[in-house]
Amino acid sequence: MSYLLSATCAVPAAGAVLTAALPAGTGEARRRTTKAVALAVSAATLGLAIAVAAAFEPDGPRYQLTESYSWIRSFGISFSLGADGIGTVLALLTAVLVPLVMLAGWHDADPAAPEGSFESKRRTQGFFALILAVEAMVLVSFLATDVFVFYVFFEAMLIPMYFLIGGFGDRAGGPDSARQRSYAAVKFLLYNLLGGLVMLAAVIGLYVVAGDQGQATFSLPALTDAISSGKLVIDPTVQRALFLGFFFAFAVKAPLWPLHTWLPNAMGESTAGTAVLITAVVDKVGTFAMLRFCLGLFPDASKTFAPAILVLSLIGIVYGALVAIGQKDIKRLVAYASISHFGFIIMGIFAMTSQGQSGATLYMVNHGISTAAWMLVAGFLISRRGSRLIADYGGVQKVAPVLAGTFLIGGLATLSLPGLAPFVSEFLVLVGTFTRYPVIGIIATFGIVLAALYALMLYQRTMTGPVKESVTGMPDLKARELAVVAPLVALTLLLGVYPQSLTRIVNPAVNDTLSQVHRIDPAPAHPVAATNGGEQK
Amino acid sequence: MNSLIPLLVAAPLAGAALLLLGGRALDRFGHWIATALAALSFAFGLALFADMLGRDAEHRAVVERLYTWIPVDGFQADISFQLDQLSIVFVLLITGVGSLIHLYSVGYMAHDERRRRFFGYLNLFLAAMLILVLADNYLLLYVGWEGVGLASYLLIGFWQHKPSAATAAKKAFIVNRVGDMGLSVAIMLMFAEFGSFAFGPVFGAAGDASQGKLTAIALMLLLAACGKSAQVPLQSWLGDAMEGPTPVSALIHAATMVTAGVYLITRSAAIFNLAPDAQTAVVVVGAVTLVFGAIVGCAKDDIKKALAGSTMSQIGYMIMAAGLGPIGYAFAIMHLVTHGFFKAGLFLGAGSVMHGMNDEVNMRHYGGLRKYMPVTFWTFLLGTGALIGFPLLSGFWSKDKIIDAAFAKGGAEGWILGLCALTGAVITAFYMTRVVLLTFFGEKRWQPDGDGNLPHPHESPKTMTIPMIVLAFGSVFAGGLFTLGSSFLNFLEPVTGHQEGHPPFNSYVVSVIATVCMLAGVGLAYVMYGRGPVPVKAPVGSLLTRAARRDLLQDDFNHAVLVRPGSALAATLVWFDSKGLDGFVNGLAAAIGGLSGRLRRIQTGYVRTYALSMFGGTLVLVASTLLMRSV
Amino acid sequence: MNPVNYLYLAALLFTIGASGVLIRRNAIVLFMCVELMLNASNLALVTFSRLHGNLDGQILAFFTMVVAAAEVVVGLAIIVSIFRTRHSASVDDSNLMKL
Amino acid sequence: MISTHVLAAVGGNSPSIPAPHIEYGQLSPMLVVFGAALVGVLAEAFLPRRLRAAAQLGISLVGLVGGFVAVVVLAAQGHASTRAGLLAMGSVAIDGPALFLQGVILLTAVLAVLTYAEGRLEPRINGHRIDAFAAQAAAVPGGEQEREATREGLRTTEIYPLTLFAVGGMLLFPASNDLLTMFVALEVLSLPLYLMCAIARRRRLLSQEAAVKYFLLGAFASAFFLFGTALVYGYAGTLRLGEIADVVAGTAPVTPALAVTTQNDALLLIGLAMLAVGLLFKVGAVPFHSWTPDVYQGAPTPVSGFMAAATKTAAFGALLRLFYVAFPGIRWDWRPVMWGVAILTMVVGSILAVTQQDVKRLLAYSSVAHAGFILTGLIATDRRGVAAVLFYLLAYSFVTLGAFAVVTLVRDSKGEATHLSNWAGLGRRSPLLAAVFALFLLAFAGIPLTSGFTGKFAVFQAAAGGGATPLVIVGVLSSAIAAFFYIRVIVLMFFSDPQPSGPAVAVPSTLTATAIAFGVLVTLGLGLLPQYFLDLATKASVFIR
Repeated sequence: MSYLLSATCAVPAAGAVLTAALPAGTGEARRRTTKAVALAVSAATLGLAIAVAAAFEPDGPRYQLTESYSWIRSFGISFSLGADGIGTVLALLTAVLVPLVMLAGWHDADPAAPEGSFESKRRTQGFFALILAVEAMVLVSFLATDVFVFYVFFEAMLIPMYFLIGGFGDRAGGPDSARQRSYAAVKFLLYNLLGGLVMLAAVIGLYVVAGDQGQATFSLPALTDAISSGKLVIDPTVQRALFLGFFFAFAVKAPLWPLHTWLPNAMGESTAGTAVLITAVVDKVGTFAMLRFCLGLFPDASKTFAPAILVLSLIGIVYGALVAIGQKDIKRLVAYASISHFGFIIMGIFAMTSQGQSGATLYMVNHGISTAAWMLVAGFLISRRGSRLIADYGGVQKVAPVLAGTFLIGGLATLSLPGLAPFVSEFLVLVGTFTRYPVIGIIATFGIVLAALYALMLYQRTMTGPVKESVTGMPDLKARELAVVAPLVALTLLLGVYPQSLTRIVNPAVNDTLSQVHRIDPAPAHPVAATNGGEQK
Repeated sequence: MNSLIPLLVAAPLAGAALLLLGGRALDRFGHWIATALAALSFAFGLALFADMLGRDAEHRAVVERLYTWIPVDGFQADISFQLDQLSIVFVLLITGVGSLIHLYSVGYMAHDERRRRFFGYLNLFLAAMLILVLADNYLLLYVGWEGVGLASYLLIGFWQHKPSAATAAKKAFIVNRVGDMGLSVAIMLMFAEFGSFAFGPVFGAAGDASQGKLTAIALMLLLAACGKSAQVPLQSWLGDAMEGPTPVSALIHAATMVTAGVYLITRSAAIFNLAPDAQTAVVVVGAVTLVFGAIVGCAKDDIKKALAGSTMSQIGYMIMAAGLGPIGYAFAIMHLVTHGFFKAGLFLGAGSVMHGMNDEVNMRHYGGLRKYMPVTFWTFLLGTGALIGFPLLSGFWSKDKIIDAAFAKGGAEGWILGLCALTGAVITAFYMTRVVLLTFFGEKRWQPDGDGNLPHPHESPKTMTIPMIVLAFGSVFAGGLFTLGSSFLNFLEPVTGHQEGHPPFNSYVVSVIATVCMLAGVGLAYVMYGRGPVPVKAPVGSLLTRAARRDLLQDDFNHAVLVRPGSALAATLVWFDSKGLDGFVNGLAAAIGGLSGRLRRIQTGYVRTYALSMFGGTLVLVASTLLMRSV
Repeated sequence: MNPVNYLYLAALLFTIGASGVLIRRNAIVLFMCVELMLNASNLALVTFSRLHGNLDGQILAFFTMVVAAAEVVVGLAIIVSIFRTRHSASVDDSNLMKL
Repeated sequence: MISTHVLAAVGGNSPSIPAPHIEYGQLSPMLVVFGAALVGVLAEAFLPRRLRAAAQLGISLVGLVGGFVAVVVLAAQGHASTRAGLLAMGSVAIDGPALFLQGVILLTAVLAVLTYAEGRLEPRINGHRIDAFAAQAAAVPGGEQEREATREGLRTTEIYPLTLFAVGGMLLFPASNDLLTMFVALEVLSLPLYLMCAIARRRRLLSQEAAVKYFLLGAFASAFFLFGTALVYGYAGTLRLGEIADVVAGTAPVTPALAVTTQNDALLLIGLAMLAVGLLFKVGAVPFHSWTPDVYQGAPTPVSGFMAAATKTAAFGALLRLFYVAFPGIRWDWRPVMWGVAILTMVVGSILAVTQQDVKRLLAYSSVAHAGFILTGLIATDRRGVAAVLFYLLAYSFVTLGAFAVVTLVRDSKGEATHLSNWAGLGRRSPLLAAVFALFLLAFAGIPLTSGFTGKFAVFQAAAGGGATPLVIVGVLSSAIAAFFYIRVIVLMFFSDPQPSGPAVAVPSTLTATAIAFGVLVTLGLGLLPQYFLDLATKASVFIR
């Protein structure tokens, strides 16, 4: 048994404890030690995640590097980890983004108030420890092969996330920003907790149903095997109820229209780094879980509900984009853009075609990277001027061309420009949806026009035009900030022109998922004889 | 030799990367690197062309496959280039004209502090455009398709500090996106139908598909073409795109990018040929735009916008020709190439005029410039002659063929199209003569610029005039050269196929009629603008004139039908999101709070109330226990 | 006499006691009403004991008396102390804590 | 012994009453605690005042720890499983659930007693350390006598023996195997509690009010319990739980009287309902919960913590035994009713807590909601249900005790600052304490990796397994509502600005610190590695009959 996966999860967890325990104090030196330790831990985690990806064999079994430790025998729970293609790439995404988020938020947790005030002396330690805690829990969620373990960490990650949102803002809000922020944090937590509790009922239901048929286990591979081999037969009505229980939680987290209203608040009020954690990492657990748990455990119910979910995701795509167009606040705009993107991801998953699901998985990664770039640069911009309002900016490209340039690249990635990573995934999702549901696929295509609208409108209003007085003298990106953005931009380009590096890992897992739901891709009406598109010379 | 094909793209791409990522160190000579790389690409193109000519017609098309781009079960997208006769024509046009315009820009942008970036964008454009025409499948074509859109966006909005430029750039991108949507749907349709979207397989299997599917695919391709080529109804962006620096207008919005729609339709001939309904739509779009653009061109006082109207109109010709099917494809491409020469030349001339006139664009503020900038005048005049189809100049050959083909369509349809084309020819002659008269003839109507300085027109530097002269050569000779022994036609035939049209009358008759029409237009313009003084301030004009000045109300239409309802919808949804959905959630929370507040009142603090609730509870408990038994 | 009548009586007493708790204000009276309920139970226990012919009910009745006595001790202590504070034995005066 | 002789002398052929056989060893947990209580009374009477506090603490701890050791030894000897049995002539059952709950009660009592003895929170008076209890409980609040007692630094050390008596009752309550013993245990645990409520040092009016309310309502509830006992006795002709079950099941030998009374099911059903009322009152189930907020708020905070933890445990033990041993045969009658009670308890408890402004009242309503959650486990009517309830009680007891212990530390000049507005910004002033309280709140809310989650999972899983799926759904929904107010407190502590004249956090002695630390330990332990305790609960989930 290899210990690679548990190490990958344990390192950030231990790092969180360590960081939290570092000596308190508001002195610059103390703070710097804290940050360095946290960054080092996240870098080590990245190293481990890369090792996992390297050790993963695309042609091997679905779950690799598996580990299992007995945890709660009474309920058939073991702490089981295993990497499949989908989980591996998402774990990698998480590990990549966390150090960058830390670097971007390097000064976000510096005390705002003068020394000796009520401001906590452990603010910096707390901030970085919370980020590491989130990372650890997210990694476990991506790598867990036990439904219960997944559930536990899926829920538990809300708590550090909640403190990150509520405790650390971007200092750009109005006079009642503290109130707004705690409202956002509570809303985030309650929404997700409600989702999680509903899922808890379904998890219990699953256990009871499985237990009645002699499969009292939470092991995902065991359950899916039992289901596909017919050893475990869940009554259709029960299956639908359980599916909805699981799906509700994931749809809140993802978030799917109309359960999305917590996201703009949470992303708007928190720091840019936290917003990235939310939208690029934590929310991905929701879509990831739809793919792995909803489809794997409840294949028939998934098929039953797929059309309805597709319609909701379609609404989300168009609605998110339209509302983004109407936003006055930069970060809220990004949030609504994300809602639109999550519509695409969910659509890809429930189209139940290999293109759709591979596309959705890539989409999770690509959206994570591109939104991180877009949002973090927006954060840099906001931190310079101290305002989130679009109207407070104008002509930034003149004074800070690099900032403006990277912001534009983020925007272009968001609107899925070919050549950049999101295009690949978005197109795969659209094609995958279209082959099974042509009308939905076509309507979703409108999303690409709307995306161009909100992304370019934001760029135009903030970056172009005459230089506003309020932005004169605004410094361009600093070295630290460049170090954050550069890897993201590079990845966006790399995965745009060479997505194979991911598809190779992802495809087998997607095919396995599709076989679990007994779905095969719709065959072309008039297939090209013998040679397919790739082979002709 | 085939390995040169990727290098065609790589050279300008490397230039773009170098210039955009490289620091200020490159400011001093970056533009020369870019120009050299463009020229290098042209040289590769020539070498490949020579190589191609060395093979017989059946073996001229080659495919160079680099790697599999997106491999998902059943969905294989390759990075793979196909160089055939059609592609090489475009490659040469793009890199040739592109190199010239790079050279021109060296002079034109000499004083712009962000010149390095400008050249980076230009190189980026070249790379994207080459991907577009070299792709061997629709998805890669789509990459180039949007890539040129990006470059266009960046270049139109190059002077970002001007709000009008930024707005125009965004508008161009978004209108283009609407067209791109068509292309993506077309690809999806192909994939669903054929399981592939590579040219070879799709064209090979096209015959199996149903008429309806093919029509749908073709119409979606047409939508894409309309966006990129500024055809009605997606034409509105082109006029605004003139906000970009003039070399951009010459390269992107006259010679190359805007003709991509024609390329797309011609490339997809195998599909269009099987979808006559879609072909009719193509022809209609082309004919309408042809007249539409010409009318707009007549009314504009802005020299670049007048030329933009002309571009629209000329592409209308090409689209129409492409819509005619095998009788028209080759002529569409031929006109495209000659148009590339003379329209680029005209734009460069306009840029040269502006360069000498303190960036003034209003032709009513020009006048009598032929003495001050002779090279510009002569090259411009030759370009005009070519455009209006002056006998023996380039446009004469290519446009005549199209008019010919239109009549050859036969029946009422043929007549309508032919007459449209002839009307277009009259108007073209009219507005181009108007441009020449207003700019180079008559009295000086120069106006002081913002700082109160009167312009001191002068001839432009060599870097600018040389490209103009080269293009003027093209404008004069290209058409004749292509027509000689139908060389162009024969060259393209393996790709586009050809079918000889049979117009109702001899093609010499058509030439004569077209020439007469052209002369009528020239004469009309002379009567209106050549004989008397031209008012500095535009007269109010007729209803049509006023509408034409506003681009025939296209913006007003879009605004009323799309933009305003769209932003109202966005605003409504924002309201709905915060008050409706979020309001519901908050309302639910408030309701629970309210319920809590109300329920709290039963906790009165009085022991006896508590006792009562216990007593009541006991009664209920007892009663329900009994009830359970009796049920 | 039919023992069932005693049961009716017990039930009646119990109800009277319970009603008293609900109606009366004086803490002492309230408490007496509770005692009445306990004694009603005792009556029922004794009756049933007789009915079943075993002693369990009677024994419980004895225990109840002891418990009631203990309850009185505790209860009076509390009531008296609160009476000394408030100079009132009305239970309605004690409602500082509510909602 | 004497009575035997007397009876024998009176009538030669009257049935002789056999000398009761008492298994002292197996009853030792209770005996030790009751013994310690008596020693405590003696100490109160004879020891000089200055020694009393320390001595009482020592006696209590010895008694409670001794009791706990006895429980552990009994369990180790197998009295929880194979050697479980009925003792003291069948009136006491020592079996798995009994020993498990006795262990929980004793441990919580130990921690509670530690918080009683906390002397560092109040400012010293004349060099005397004082605690949370009235200087002289009998003195009129605000009167001269009280001032004098306060000046002298007096302490109500009677609290210790009272607690020991209550604990004794609590130990007996879940172990009582007949209705008589159960009634007596109920009273033995209740009466000291009534008094303990009344002796807060601060806010004595509230304290007395709490006592009078608790007493009157408690007595009222006892009356119902007793009348229920009478009716059930009338039906079954016996007070033994096991024998009642036999009669209900129709397996008991039919006597003529039984033949008559068992015709009348109303006797049984009404009796059962009234018994349930008495016990549901103790666990604080709606609609018998109204005393909970007032009493928890008014009572001295350490006592509130003790009550909330130990009383609930004991009462649920009794409830379990009553339903599982005496009335399993008519579960189709009581289950639907208990469904209703459980739903009502969860929903009303959660909703009412939403708008509370006082932290102690908040915890009280939260305890009501938790009673509802535990009831869902009870309804499962199988071993899993029992095990789940046992585990939940273990988890809940320590969280709630810890939470109340934290409340004692947040103080201003008027004593504990229980109004929530005073808690604003606590997280910034004393992050550690706020973090601990937040942990307890999260455990209450049932967030994974805390004991609260494991407990909730266990009861819901048992309920779902027992076919009570709707209950589970109501349960998770009310958990969501409940989460709302726990989170509200966390928001207040961490994200609100502190009031300038807000309360300070007193630094406790090791006593309270131990109690809190133990609470944290159990909360995390049962959240992260619950297997051992789940096994324990499962092993202990069989009732002896």
